[in-house]
Amino acid sequence: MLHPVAEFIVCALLLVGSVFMLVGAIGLFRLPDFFMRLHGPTKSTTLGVGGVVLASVAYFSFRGDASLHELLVTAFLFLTAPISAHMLAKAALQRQLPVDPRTRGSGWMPRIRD
Amino acid sequence: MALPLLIALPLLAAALAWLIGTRAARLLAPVIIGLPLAALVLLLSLRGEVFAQPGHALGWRVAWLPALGLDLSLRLDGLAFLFALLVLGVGLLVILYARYYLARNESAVRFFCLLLLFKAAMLGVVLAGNLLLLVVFWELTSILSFLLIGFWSWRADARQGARMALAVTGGGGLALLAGVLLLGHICGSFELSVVLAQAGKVQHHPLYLPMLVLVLLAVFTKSAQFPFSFWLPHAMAAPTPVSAYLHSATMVKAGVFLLARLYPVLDGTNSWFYLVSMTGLATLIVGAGLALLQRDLKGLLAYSTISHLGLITLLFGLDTQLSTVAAIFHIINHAVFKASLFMAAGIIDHETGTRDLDRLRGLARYMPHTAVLAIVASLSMAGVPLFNGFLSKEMFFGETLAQGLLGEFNWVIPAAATMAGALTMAYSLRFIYGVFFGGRPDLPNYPPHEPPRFMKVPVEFLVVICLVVGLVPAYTVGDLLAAASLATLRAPLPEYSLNLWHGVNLPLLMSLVSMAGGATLFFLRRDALRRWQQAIEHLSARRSFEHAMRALERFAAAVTRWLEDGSLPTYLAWMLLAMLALPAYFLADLAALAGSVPAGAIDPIGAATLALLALCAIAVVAVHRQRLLALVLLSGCGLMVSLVFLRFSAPDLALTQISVEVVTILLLVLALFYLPPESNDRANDRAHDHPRAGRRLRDAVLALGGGTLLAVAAYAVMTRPYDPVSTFYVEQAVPGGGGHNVVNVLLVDFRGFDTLGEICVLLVAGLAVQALLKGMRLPTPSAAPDGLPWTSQAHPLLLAMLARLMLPLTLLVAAFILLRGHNQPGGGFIAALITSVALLLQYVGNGVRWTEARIAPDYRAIAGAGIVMAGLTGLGSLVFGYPFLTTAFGHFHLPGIGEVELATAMIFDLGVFCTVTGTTLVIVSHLGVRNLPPARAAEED
Amino acid sequence: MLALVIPVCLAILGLAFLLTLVRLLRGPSLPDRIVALDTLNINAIALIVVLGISLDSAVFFEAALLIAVMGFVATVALSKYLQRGDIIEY
Amino acid sequence: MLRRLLPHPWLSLILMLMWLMLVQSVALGHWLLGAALGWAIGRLADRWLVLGAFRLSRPDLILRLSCHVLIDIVKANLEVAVMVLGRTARLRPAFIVVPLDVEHELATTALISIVSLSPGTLCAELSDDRRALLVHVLDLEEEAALVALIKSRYETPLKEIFQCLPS
Amino acid sequence: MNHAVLLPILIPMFAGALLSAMPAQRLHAQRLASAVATLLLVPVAVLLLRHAAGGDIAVYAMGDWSAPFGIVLQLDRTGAMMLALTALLAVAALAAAGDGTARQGRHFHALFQFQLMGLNGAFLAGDLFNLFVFFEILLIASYALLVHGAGRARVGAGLHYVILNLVASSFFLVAIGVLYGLSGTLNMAHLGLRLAGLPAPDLPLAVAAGAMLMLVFALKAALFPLYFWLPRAYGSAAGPVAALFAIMTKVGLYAMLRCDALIFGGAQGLLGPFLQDWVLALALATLAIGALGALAATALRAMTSYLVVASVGLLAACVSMQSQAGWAAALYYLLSTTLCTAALFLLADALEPEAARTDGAPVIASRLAGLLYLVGVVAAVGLPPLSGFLGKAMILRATPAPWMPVLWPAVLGSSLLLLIAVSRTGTRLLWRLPHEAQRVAEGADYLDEDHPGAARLRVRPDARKLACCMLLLAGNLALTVGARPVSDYVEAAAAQLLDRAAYLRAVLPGERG
Amino acid sequence: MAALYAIAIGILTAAGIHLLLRERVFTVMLGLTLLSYAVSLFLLGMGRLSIGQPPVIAPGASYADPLPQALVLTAIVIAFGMTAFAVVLALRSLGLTGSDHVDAAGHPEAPDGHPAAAGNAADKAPRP
Ligand code: NA
Ligand code: NA
Repeated sequence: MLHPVAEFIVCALLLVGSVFMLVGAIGLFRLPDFFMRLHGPTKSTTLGVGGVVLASVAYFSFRGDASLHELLVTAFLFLTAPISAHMLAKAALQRQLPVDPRTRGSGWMPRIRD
Repeated sequence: MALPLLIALPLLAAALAWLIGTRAARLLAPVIIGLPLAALVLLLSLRGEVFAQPGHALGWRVAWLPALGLDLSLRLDGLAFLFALLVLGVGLLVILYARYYLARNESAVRFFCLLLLFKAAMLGVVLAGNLLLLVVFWELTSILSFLLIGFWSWRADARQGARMALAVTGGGGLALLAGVLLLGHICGSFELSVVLAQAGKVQHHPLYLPMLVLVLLAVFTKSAQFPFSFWLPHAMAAPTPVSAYLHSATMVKAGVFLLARLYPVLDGTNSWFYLVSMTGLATLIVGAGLALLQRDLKGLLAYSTISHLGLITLLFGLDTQLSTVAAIFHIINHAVFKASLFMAAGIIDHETGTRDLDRLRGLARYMPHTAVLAIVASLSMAGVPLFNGFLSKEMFFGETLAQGLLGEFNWVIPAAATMAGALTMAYSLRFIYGVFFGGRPDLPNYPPHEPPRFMKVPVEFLVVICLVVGLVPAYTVGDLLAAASLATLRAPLPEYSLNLWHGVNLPLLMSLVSMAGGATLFFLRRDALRRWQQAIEHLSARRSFEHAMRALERFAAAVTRWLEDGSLPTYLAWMLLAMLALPAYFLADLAALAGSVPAGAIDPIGAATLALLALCAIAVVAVHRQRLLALVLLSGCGLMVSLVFLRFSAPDLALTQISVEVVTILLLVLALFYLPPESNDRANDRAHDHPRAGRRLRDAVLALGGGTLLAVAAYAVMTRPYDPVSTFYVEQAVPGGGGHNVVNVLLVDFRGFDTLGEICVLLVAGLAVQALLKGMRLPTPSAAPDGLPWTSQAHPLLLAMLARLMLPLTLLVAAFILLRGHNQPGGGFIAALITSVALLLQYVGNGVRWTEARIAPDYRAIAGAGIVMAGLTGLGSLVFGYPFLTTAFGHFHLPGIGEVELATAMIFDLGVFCTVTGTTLVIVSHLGVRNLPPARAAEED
Repeated sequence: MLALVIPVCLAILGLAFLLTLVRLLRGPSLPDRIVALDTLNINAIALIVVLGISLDSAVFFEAALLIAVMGFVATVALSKYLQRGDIIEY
Repeated sequence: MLRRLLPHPWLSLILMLMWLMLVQSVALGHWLLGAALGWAIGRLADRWLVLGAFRLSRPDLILRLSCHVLIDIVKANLEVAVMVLGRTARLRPAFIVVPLDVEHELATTALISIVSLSPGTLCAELSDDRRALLVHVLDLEEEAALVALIKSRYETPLKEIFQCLPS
Repeated sequence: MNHAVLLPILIPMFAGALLSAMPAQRLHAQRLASAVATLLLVPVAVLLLRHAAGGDIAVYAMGDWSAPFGIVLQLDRTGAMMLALTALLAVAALAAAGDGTARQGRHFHALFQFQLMGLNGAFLAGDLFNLFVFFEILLIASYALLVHGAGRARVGAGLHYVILNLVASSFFLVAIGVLYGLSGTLNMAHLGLRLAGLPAPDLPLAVAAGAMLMLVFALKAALFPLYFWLPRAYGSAAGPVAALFAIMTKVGLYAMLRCDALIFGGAQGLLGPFLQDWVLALALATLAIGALGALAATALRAMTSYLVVASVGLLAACVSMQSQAGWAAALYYLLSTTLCTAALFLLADALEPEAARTDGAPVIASRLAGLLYLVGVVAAVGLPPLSGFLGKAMILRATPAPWMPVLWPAVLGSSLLLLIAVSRTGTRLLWRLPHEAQRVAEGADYLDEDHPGAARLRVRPDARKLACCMLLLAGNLALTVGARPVSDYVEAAAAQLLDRAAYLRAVLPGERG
Repeated sequence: MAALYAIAIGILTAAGIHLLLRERVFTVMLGLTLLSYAVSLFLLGMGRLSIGQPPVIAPGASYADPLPQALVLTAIVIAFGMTAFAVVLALRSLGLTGSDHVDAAGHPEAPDGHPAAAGNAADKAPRP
């Protein structure tokens, strides 16, 4: 069994991570245009996964076997998430996806009809 | 030993003739005449033995296929002797005759070969002591007859006549096979000597009637009995020697021979009497009538043959013993006069260039010698006294009076016989008068003259026999007839006397009436006959047969087309129907769906993952026309499947699924580029967009049925207890396999052989893909399906740089997964896919040129080497005396480092790694580099 | 505490999955759906790690690592397809 | 000579450390194995990994930049969370153009990654001449301030870290 | 002897792997390697045949893990016979292929070797899942060989063939899964043992899985309604490939025999009702369709494809008899029909040039070709005196009495239709000799009633292909002449197949059956 | 749980079969993939469902049946090779006919709407 403090740390990290996962998903779900939606997951999920991964590191380390390898998951995500986002944004620009009419600096782009 | 020699000599002659060919023409004659002559002499030398005591038979037997009851068993009794004599004797004359009939070139050699082969086959039929062997030779005569009829293969009538004959007689042969098998089944043996002794058993067997019908079917087709007689006139497309030999003297006689052969077991029942006699009677009359209406000389003889075969059949069918003797006697007589008539007809055809009775006239003036011979033979055929035909006809008339088949309508048979006699007289007169008398002929070859001397010798010989037998029958054929009749009846012979003169009696009266009637019919009603003749001219059996065959072919084509409509969905539907419905049918017996194991509590995570999976799958179906979208959703399914694997304790599967998924998506995206946009094709394929209601129903039923079946089966099995062998693997993984990851130990050790096979599948897939891509050119769409242009930037900087950066990191991960696979989830396959993805990312991010300038190993060679490596690892154990693929492992203590485990299974896994990496890269990179500058593409091919 | 928090986390993650799936199914554009797929991958990583904690087992780690290492490749390929059609070029 | 034997010492080191993390062991055998793998993959990468000639300098800057980025990520995550959960109508999305001074490809790559990773901003496009970056901002207060922030907080340290060698 | 069981699998595997690593340009070296590997299979097959003829079942435990835990190969009379047949066929097909076929596309020799590996493995497999793996090897190789040289017809036929087989493979796995889920084992003999001890309420599951398994094999065997892939696939493949494929349908039938006997317990076993009712019906339908298809076919190649279908119908009927006599007849007929249809495919390839294939235009052939055609079709249709007849007669004799009224008319009727078909195709194809036609006085006599306006092509039949065709027909002739030893052998093989106890003794010496 | 698992297999199978019966090669490939997912799950299920018992030997643990997992692994690998081949074969068919209809190459009269003339020519006359 874990020490209560350790358990608290793990729980907190878990909750933070999960909540940020959810926030990312909510962003993806409810933001009005593609570019805004793209912010949700590629951002919040980094911290979301980060939190969960740290929870795992903490949990297994507190259990006795020092465990850092989960950090590699986050490291890889930090490397790859920008590519995904960048490529997707490029694709969206190329496909001329409409943007929210309030978007500044986007006079050259098609608008979402309200 | 003499018996096989009888068959072997003509065979040997055929083989030698084939070898000699046209090279040494002078040797040909001695071979094709000498050897058959030797056979004839051999046969005659056996005469004493066969005739010595009544009912004696010579035998010879060698096992061929005992499992089937088929032995090479030969048997020479009186009946066989008679027929063998006909086959060899007439055969010799026909070959003599044919030497002058045919031009001497290669096809003549082929002709003699076929004729000699036929002779051997026919001897086989008559000498067979085993019924199955008889069937063998029987069908051989059909096949050889086909080849001989079609000898002049450039003639349509020859081809068609040959096919018709084969279809009818070959079909009869199949019936004979069935009949003989039944007979053998009844008797417990196919040996003739055994079968012939079991008449009682056979005739009381419930299978007697089907057996009889099948055998008679063979008899009637072969002997051209009504209604199967139509093929024989068209067999006249054969060269005349063939007609003389096969279609008068021998092959068509095989049918009546079989009647005689099986007479002891088959005769004596009402079925026999009525089936045989009525068929014979109908054939007798129809044949004679049609003979009278022929324009073709050979056609007339052909129908005459049919009629006489009917007569013989009728005699076999009559319920008196003497009728059988008469039948055999008529077989001899008919063979002699008909063969000579055919040869005479051949001479006429040969010398005048026509066989048209309307054009042939007054030939007696030009070829008197031939005329005399033909007239004598015709008179014999007509049953005129002094010639052999008269004697058997008198016996025939006598027996029609003696029989009692039809009760109060008994008079019908003699009356019909008399009428047939009259018709026979009429067509014989037509032959004699029409050809040799009555004015100047109108001929293609004019003026005709006598044929070469030796062409007539066979005819003269036969005609002399007609005369001698006709005058002194008892001294010439008495013994032969007695021996043959004895062998047929297998009982003491009835009283009969072979004399020219029996006094004035009823048969003689019938003869006189029929002769007078026939003469009257011919001389008074010639014009009427001509009208009839014109009327039936358009009734060509050949044409009808061809039409029937065409119709059959059309029907076959229609059925085939209906089933094989070339549509994959149809084929799949058929297949699914079979594969789902039949198992479902048997599964319906399942009493309880759930077994004794309680279904576990619902696991929320598992349930949620499964639900998401199902949702994605349904979504794929819903959007399947939007390809990219469907692909995205499919990828979602793949992810969910890996989560399910993970949830249900299968981490290795999850890893594999994740990696395979990525490569598959790459592959499908590559393919997607070339696929035409859906919108382009819709116009061409309405069914796709608007499937008919029936089809929609079909698809729905199959889909839901398949789903239900698998779900039911899965549930039913999962809720039942079982006792898996896997406990062994869990116990043995560490001590026996040297690894902690049981799945991996299974893959590289317990069931390593499967893995070896599996990487072979992959390598072959790679080879196949490479082979398919050779020379393939696909048009490159210049714009996206929605018409927007592609961007100009081929390799975005961020992607290019990160792809390069990821490579070393990913390789490290691959190494990690490879090396730990034996103890933790992972292994060669997953490591290979990770490596492949890292390399493929270079292709995607930096392009083919950039990548292959830096990494240019031969992926295919790596893949092949992987299998060699894995295979050699397996062979290694052989050196130590262990079976293939036995692994060895050990823990080594290295100073300063600690425990190191080394296992041969790891080398095996490395082989797997190489093959999978090589193959994956071969497949995806080769598909990727399709659209290259031409120079690069040329290298590629 | 952990026994209580983990189900809560799983529920939250489940909700995240659901919302992402809605985006995946609703779109409207293809890039939207690809983003959703990418997010599903990341959600899956989190879920796997939480499962590892809940089952007290390290064997799940590789799955998470593999998704992190390779998951983006599909996203990249799909978005490159949208930009260029051909994903492997000379 | 050393350059040919060990072409990417940093990379090899990182790989070795990664290996130790992966195997979760600090046994001597794994140090050796990790070093071997790091060396081997580094050698391989020398052929494959063409990143352009540069020298990494100022490890302290790398560390500082990393800390900045991490802090920014956490901070902005919270902000973005509020935005996402709040009324979306109040968001002020915008596309802005950030002129670039960095030249090295790797530095540009790193900048794009950082901009995309830090919440609220997302790098949508890089101009063909690599002198300008199109960034989408979720909630933009003032364009100039953000551009300045990006340039000072990220681009300047990156320029210093990646010093181009004269080729 | 011990390790010799491996050779039929390992020789082609190593050869295939090495060939695939060889550069594509070195065709001569490839041909040499391929020929050596293929020829080596002949003495190996003879060795194994001699061993198996003695009657013991050789069992080879892979990796020294004995059954039921490890994968075992088992060599019995039937398997050895199939190996020998494959070796003979392979030699003929490879010789017929020469360089021409190999040049049509890439990797011919490597694919050929893997094809052999898959076939041989399937004949030796004693483990159900291992059988699946070998089926997949032979299938993927067959896909590749089928489309070797590409071309529209081949690719079209190949696509259908591939997709149908992929779906069938899925069902194969489902059936394996259910059997494992019930019995907990994969070794065939052990499966038989375990299924025999299954509680009665669970039996329908095993029967359903068995039926599914049999239907999967029936797809490979091309039984109606699973035969659709065959006519076009065989009709479009390269000749030597089609000749080798003559064994493909037989693998399916072999697997049916093997699994029914060993896993499901033969006549008194689980699949009795399925085989005796359903498979018989499907077999009869197949026979009918084969005969009709042969009648409808216009080219020799297509007709030969349907001859294969018809032979499958007959063989499947034998399989459904589940009796020693029936199976012995099936094995004998299988040898006969495989050799003669393969020979006919080679002949068709020699006679029908690519261009004439679609409409079956007549070609001018040599006398030798005519003789080969005659011998080939006589054997294929089952006319005396060749082994086809002996086989059919054995089948008819083996027919159980209640089936006679159905099976006999079907067999004889289909034979008649086939006879009509082969005589028609033969006369169309081989009986037009214009140099003789010149002898006909009037042109009107020379009616081309079959093909008005058909193109007349002069081709010289490929002597190499004719020679290989002769080799195969000589094999058929040997079956005829040596009918006694061969029938003794198949009789013993069938008896051995049905003797489950012998397999249990050999494979699972420890278990009590 | 078994029931839910079985239902999911059923849904996957049904979806797969439905797609298999479509007429576009790509859709058929999707169907094959879904079907192979269903079969993988089915095989895994034949080893019975267990949670948190991966077959990796550890002290005091109980294990899921490893054999079905090994079978699924082999099946996945084989399916991967087969899918790759089928996809390329479909492309070849497309190159020959210009259509991605599953029956396109079988029908000589298949519409030639797609600009695939170059591909056709290349196939008809393979270069030496
Ligand atoms: Na009689
Ligand atoms: Na490309």
